[in-house]
Amino acid sequence: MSAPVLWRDLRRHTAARVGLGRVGNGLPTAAHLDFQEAHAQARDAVWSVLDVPALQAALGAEVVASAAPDRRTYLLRPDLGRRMAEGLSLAPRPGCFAIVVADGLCATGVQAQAPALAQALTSGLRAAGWDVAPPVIATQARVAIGDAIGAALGAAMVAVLIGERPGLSALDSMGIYLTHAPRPGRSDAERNCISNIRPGGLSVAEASAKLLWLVQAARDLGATGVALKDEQPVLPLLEDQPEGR
Amino acid sequence: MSAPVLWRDLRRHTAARVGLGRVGNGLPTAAHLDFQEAHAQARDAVWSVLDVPALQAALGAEVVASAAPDRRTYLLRPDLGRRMAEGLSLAPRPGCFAIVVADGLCATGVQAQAPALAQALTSGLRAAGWDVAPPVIATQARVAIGDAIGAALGAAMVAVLIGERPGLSALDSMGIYLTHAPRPGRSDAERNCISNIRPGGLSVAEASAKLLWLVQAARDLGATGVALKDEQPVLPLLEDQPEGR
Amino acid sequence: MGFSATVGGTRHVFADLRQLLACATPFRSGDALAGVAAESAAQRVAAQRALADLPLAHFLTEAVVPYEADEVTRLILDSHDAAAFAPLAHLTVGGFRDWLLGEADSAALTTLAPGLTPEMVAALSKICRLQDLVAIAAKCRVVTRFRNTLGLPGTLSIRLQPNDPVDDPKGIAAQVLDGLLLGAGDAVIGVNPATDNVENLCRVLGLLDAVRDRYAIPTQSCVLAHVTTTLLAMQRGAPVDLVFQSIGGTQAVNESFGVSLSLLAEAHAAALALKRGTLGDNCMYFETGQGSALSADAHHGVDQQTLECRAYAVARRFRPLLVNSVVGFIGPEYLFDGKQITRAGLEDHMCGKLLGLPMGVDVCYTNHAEADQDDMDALLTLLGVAGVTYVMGVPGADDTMLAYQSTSFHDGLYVRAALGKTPAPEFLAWLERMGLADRTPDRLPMAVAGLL
Amino acid sequence: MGFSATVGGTRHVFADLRQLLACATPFRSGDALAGVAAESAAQRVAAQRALADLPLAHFLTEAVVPYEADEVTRLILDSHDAAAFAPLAHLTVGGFRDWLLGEADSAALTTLAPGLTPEMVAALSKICRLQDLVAIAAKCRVVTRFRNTLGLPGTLSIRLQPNDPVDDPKGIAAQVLDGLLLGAGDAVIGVNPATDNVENLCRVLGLLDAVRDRYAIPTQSCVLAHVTTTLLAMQRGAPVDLVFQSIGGTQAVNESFGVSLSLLAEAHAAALALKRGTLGDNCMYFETGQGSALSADAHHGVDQQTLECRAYAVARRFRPLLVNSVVGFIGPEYLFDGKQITRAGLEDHMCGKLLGLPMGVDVCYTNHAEADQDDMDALLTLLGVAGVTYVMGVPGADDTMLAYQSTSFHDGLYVRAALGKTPAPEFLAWLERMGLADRTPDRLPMAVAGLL
Ligand code: B12
Ligand code: B12
Repeated sequence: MSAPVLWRDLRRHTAARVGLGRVGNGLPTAAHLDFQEAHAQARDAVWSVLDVPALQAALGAEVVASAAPDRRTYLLRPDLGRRMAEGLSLAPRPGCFAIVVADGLCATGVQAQAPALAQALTSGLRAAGWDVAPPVIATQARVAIGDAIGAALGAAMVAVLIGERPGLSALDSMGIYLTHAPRPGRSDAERNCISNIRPGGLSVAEASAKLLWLVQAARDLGATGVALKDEQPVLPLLEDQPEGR
Repeated sequence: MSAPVLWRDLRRHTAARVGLGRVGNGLPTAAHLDFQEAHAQARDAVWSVLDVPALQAALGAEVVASAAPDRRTYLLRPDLGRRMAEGLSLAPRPGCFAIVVADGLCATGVQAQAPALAQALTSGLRAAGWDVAPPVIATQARVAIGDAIGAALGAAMVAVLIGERPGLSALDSMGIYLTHAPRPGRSDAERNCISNIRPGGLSVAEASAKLLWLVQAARDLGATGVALKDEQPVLPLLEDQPEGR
Repeated sequence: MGFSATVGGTRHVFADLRQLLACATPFRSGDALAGVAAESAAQRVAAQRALADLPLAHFLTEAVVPYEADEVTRLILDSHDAAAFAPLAHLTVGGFRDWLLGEADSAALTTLAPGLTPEMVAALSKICRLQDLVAIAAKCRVVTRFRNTLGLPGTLSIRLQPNDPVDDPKGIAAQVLDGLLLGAGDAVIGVNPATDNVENLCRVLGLLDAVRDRYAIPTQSCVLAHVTTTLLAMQRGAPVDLVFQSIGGTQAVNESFGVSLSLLAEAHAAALALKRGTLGDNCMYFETGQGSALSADAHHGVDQQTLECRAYAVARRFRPLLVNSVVGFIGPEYLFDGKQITRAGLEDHMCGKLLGLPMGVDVCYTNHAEADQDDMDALLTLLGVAGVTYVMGVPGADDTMLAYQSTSFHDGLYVRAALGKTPAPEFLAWLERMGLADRTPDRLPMAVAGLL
Repeated sequence: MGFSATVGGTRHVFADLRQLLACATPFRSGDALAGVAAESAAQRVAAQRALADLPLAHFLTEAVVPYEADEVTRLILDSHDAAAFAPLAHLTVGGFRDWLLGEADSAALTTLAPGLTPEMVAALSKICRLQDLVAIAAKCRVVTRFRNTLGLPGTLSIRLQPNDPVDDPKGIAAQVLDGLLLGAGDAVIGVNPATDNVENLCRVLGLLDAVRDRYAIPTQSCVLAHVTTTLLAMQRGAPVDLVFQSIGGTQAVNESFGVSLSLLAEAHAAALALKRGTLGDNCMYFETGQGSALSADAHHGVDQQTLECRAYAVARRFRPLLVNSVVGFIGPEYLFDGKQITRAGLEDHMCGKLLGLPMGVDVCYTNHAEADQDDMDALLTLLGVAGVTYVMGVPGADDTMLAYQSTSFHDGLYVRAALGKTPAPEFLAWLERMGLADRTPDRLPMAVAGLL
């Protein structure tokens, strides 16, 4: 690959908004309006809704609603998004591995990626000897709803596949939060996180490989969270890879 | 009266917030908190409501609602505050002088002062040979509702007694807007205004004298508005009056 | 003729320039009230894209208010300076923004001003962020003179606004003293009279002139009565420094204010004839404010910010000493909250400056709006950075007659200190002579005390 | 012990200091979520009045989070410097505000800092307007050093934040170059790693150190992994300039972040031992943000702004090079819109500075909050006037990994130019050497281009 010569050539190496030029100290009009357009779209993405029937068809999953009755309440009341709606229950499955698929702050990425990821995960975990419960779909949900669901199931571990907040350049990002011995009251220090799973970020294959690595390590350690370090060997440096991922 | 010597003595001569002191370039804490308290009260005053039955008892008046269904709508839709609610009608009284008593942006001052003012006005106008219609109370109303009411009555002139927006130092101010040959579509250039009628401002007696002067002049000129100048002789300078009005 | 742009795969079409400008405007309650606001963020961005691509020259061919029906449109088009415009004639609105942020300097902007129309600068502002509004305005230099020099780089002036609910001379005088003690008054000492009574007007004019004269204050006074009342006062020999009038951006709104271009010209001529200015002859003072045309049902379906810019065309015709937008004064039906007031204030300031006006802003809000002192502090500071010519000074920020909150004398001290600004040089020298430049004495300077 | 004040004829009573502080806080969504916000504007003013009358010394006798249950409370009270506090010991909170706006100067504030507790400055901020937050902060001087000098008067520094969704070295490098070309990076070149993988961390640390070394940039680098991961990297010999950690204002929220005072002390000692700083040994970098304790159900019924100040007590223990509030980063459940974000950003900045911290602010918002670029331009400008130590620099304001909008490199140029600020002196000299101080060349300086 040839070294960049022009400032704007930096754009070849990243999806970030580099090489935009400058007018005085300001952003050129074109770049400014691109930003405005992206912002309008990202704002809309917050209101994207999970197509639950489609997901159910793909996952064969149960569905639970959080205690947040609608999107606006969800945004202002994270406490409600962490609880299951009044009166919901799940059939216990002690010792199982639970997979939760949650809309989080943007449904798009979860909709697109959760089925493949859940599948890869399920087969990987089964191969490692886990009893994997059928995925649970959670709507208007926060990360910690996995604690409630995991506890209801009596799960040994729970992986929450959740929509990350939409950014200007990514309306389709998913995160995974892994929690050992889930139960309400777990703190974020007791989870591990894999983030930025999306076409422009981590691939579904990479993410499921990392999650399987973490699950194995968590079983060995008897815990997730700060004490569990991701020591999965990293990929070779990208300069050795073909250009443009 | 002795000349002021200390900066804060300026306060003797005005209700304005003079002589507050200064800390660096800022307002001393006490003055700042006084302001915050006054602001909280003025914000509440916007939501003050006319006690219509009490006013009716005092004025023997008819009541019309504007087309604005509630206070919030009123604040954002001045067009609705200028029209009578759908389906309302008034018995015509061609050539009369109409008095409208309207809440405007704050009901307090109107509630307190409109009865006395309407009374002074009515007797003054009658003495000048006018047929004065019974006052009409208008709720959620703007100044221009007088045009609609005046037209419905077939009035020769209308005086709208209306609540002025509340300020930090005056939650009780009333204005009068006088319009010759009222009908929807009149512009503000075709009215005259008397403002700041309240205990700390113009007295009811002064206001009604001025209004009677303007009505007489308007009848002579055949118009209100920019062409009609207030040439009522002014009071002697206040330095000749006893201190503290 | 129509305009269009595609956003997120959807093509948005705009019937005419009027609609394009309205849809491109950042959201404000007045445009929603008028029914001209964009329906979605996507439509707004589409309008901004289409507007950015529009050649500036187009604004000379399509009027937002018909030429035949409106003397403001005629003024704008008939007085357009094609030679001043020529260097930019090839640019689009977007290119104009880039040029302004980039190479443009103060001298170029001064030369350019008569070549710009209100609609061009309105269009520009709609594709600007707040920081662009600040940065572009900061490049503009507009200097005017009457008895002192306003608008010099590094200065920030204050209108001393000593309003009294009954025009009580002592109440006014006490407020004038308070303001002078706190460094305010270099823009003008300007009273809004409570009544429109002619004799009262003459009395207040006399009072202000006497104070100014007695202490040899290098400033000007004004009583903000209706222009027709001020004309009467001038005929009666009252000491009128500046003629004030509220104006708007269409002939119809001006009619609702009881004024016309010819009436303003008459008043301008009368004030010039008095020759009361010592350093210069800028002798008009205008106020404007988004929403007034809509309030008078005189908006022709044009968005309120474009109309506001058209009011500046009226103002610049008369080489005013001072112009200010009253931005938050009118109410929430036009500018709902602190955010809308802030944006509008900075738009008005930049647009006025680009058109060559000595722009001040009444940084203010009413008690029926969703705003508070924090919003004012923010807007005041931003305007200071943008180089605002002047702001208001009201005792303790509370106008006891107009029933709203504007900036206080203290706010003036704050913003000058925070940004290293000074009053107009002649006024600063006076403050220094009076021992008021750095501090306010607890005991009044005796000469001043004698006034009450 | 209770507190009370009368407003509008009604007596309002507050059970304890915690409730008094919470009710005195300007409205924000997080306090409503926690159920601790004032119920009316009148109750808020009453709380502010009672708070204004409270002696500062009271804060040494009543803790908002129990001493026994919380190591942050113990840190605050045990490390309080009574000698530094003595000159102010007689003041109330209101008197403290008056003194700060009045006679206080930079030197006095520096001496005073160790005598102030977080709760004292939190109380102060609750009775301040925005302009007070600006004016008081502008008097504070906090200077720190590692490989350059941060916080000098007239300077404004930028953290270059080149995040990549997969920590792609080329993606990071391209952003670093972009930032350097636009004058950013004097505060730190700091990457948030996408993963918490230790080997990856070491790789990114190596990359940043290589760039810095190759071009002899007088700055420091940081990878903002969890402190335990950074400790591992140090053990493995990775080139760690600064140790980063997110912290909060209670022991419980810090536990939810997986940290404690002893863990931070261990990391601090490890970083000091590396002796990588050339001009100074400030080697910690902390982030804070209103709402984090509530989010972790670790708030003890205390309002979020008071807790934020308590986080600064944790920070100052370790003499950090940099501290910043992430103000708009977390979401609308804590700070709903531009107005709340603006106020909180200025509160955090002033409070941190008074406590002696080198405060920066991540001027930012998420797409689920009611805010936009205009709000950021306003807050950025206000912080510049307030003398903020540093802000973020993200290409085009869009962090493609953290999914939020912060200030861009261009924003940094804007605010420096608008306010006449410069980068840290050593970094400015470097920019001048590289020909980047005044403009960005279209063609990259070759030495820089070689990096990709
Ligand atoms: C808001 C306001 C304005 C706004 C009105 C726009 C709007 N849509 O609201 C603006 C800034 C445009 C304005 C302009 C002027 N105003 Co004015 N305004 C006020 C203010 C502060 C509040 C009015 C109010 O609350 N009304 C009550 C609400 C409930 O009614 P509304 O229907 O919403 O309000 C209508 C009227 O207030 C009317 N209006 C506003 N000003 C004036 C002035 C006159 C003379 C008339 C007849 C009507 C009028 O406009 C509104 C919309 O139709 C008052 C002072 C006060 N404390 O009341 C001064 C005040 C009424 N205005 C005054 C003046 C002098 C003017 C101007 C003539 C100034 C000038 N030299 O050009 C102009 C032109 C007025 C006109 N002919 O339209 C004076 C009137 C003095 C007098 N006794 O005659 C007052 C008392 C303030 C003052 N002392 O300076 N004004
Ligand atoms: C918001 C946020 C925060 C906020 C969380 C507060 C809150 N109430 O929301 C704050 C600023 C406090 C924060 C702190 C930290 N965060 Co964080 N955070 C994010 C961010 C930007 C968005 C999260 C989101 O949208 N979640 C989805 C919504 C729907 O779920 P939620 O229930 O509302 O969110 C919860 C989780 O996100 C959790 N959380 C936030 N950060 C982290 C980090 C870890 C490791 C875990 C287990 C949980 C967690 O906090 C929320 C409330 O419980 C992500 C990046 C991204 N693009 O997603 C990084 C991210 C998750 N955080 C990250 C890190 C490293 C941290 C810190 C460990 C940094 C540090 N060195 O201290 C700390 C401590 C985290 C902890 N143990 O609590 C990394 C995780 C990397 C990894 N793969 O492990 C991410 C991916 C960003 C990054 N690359 O730097 N964070």
